[in-house]
Amino acid sequence: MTRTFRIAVRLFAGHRESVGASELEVEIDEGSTVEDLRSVLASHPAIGSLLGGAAVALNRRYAESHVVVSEGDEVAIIPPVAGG
Amino acid sequence: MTRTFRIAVRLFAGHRESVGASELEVEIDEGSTVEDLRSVLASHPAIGSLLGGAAVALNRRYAESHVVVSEGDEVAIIPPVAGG
Amino acid sequence: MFDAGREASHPERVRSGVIVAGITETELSAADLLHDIGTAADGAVVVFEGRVRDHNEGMKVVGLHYDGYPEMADEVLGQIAGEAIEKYEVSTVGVRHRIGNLAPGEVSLVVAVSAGHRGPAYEASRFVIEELKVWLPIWKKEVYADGSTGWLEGQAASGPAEPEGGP
Amino acid sequence: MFDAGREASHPERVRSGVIVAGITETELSAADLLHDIGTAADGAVVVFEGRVRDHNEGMKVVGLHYDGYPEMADEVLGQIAGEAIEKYEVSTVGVRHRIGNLAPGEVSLVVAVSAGHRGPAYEASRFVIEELKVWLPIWKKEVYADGSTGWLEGQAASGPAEPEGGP
Repeated sequence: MTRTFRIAVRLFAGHRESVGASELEVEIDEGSTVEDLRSVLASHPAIGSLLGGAAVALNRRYAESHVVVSEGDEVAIIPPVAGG
Repeated sequence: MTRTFRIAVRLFAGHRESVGASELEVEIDEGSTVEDLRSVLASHPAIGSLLGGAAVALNRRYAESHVVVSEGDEVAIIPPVAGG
Repeated sequence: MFDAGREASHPERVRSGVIVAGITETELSAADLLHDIGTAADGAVVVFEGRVRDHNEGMKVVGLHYDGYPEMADEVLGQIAGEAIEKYEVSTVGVRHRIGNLAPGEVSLVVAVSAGHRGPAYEASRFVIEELKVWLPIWKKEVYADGSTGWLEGQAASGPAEPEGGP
Repeated sequence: MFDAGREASHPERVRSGVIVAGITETELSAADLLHDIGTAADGAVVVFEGRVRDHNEGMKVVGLHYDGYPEMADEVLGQIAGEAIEKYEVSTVGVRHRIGNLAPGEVSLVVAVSAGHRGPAYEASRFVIEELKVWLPIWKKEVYADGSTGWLEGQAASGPAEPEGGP
């Protein structure tokens, strides 16, 4: 049986308001990639519909979909940015 | 006989140093144009060789060669500029 | 905590020439960076100030709330500033973005660049702003006169621009 | 006498949006213009500072002497500032050039532009500088470490650019 772990996903801006929390804890399989994490999040009632256009950051850097998420990583969902 | 008048010509930068004065008085015919004034200045020992590349200003504006110089005009020779 | 500048807690990230790069929650002004920007060899300094406008798309704006991911934003600003120095061969760059609640007229962003000559200074300044518009994890919500609010449409930072995952 | 700004002695020359345009013999800093530049509708301010470099073409420079034709320079700067506003539809412009003796690191030129958005602000700022490099009746002489001096090669302003004889 695949080992799983829980990981906190940081949320910002409209995502934080929709979910009503600044982070979300999800359980993923060991060896999961960023893409796998997105699939898990897609089924979440509050955040699922908001993932289009959002990026994923691992340890404060934008992460491509094939990158593996490790236990203890700092994970964040980055909505389309609007600084300046 | 054509009436003439004397007019002061302001000098700047290297021109002022070459001539050793901040203005030069020249006598020109009434009805003279900027081009005529340049011809008169061309025969001046100190400034004559420096006129290439220089512009003429009448009353604080760049003046084209066909413009007539009137008595009392503020006349200046503008060497190639180097501000900034 | 929010400053990746000279007194940064991660000095290994601070590239030569980046005088400051980070997020702040306190008041900003371009004047803050003018003193430190530039070297004796620099003839040109370009400073950009982004200010909160009192309207947007016909709506009167009474305030702006900037949300941010400060730890990542500090990293991203440091990377963009370093990249500007390498790409345009300018000598110093400083960039700060404010988060929190801002009133119209207040400064949200300051970018300062110095170089020997004006061409690279202008280009690098513009580069920093265009890059942070794409990569900086900051979001803004407008507050209107009637009390309603709205998050502004952002730009999708959909993946790393280069192999090392930078902005 | 040297300022064609708000308190100018020739108010007919001051176009709407030109906050200051003229020559000065006293110290300059971009910070001087930051307070007055911009309106509540402006989201972008670009400020350029020209500084005296400590070297030029391999020679160590210990000072710079700027000569000028102040009365005409005031007119030219006012015209360029007004033209920038019309051409780029920016809202405010300020420009000041210092003359006299300057030490390395001192500021010779400040240009400030504000606009609703950054694109026009950058373009108008660059326009002001490129125009004054061609039209402004100011000249500079470098003073070298050995006491020798040299006027810098200028750009020939060989005639009016447009019918009304403007810059």
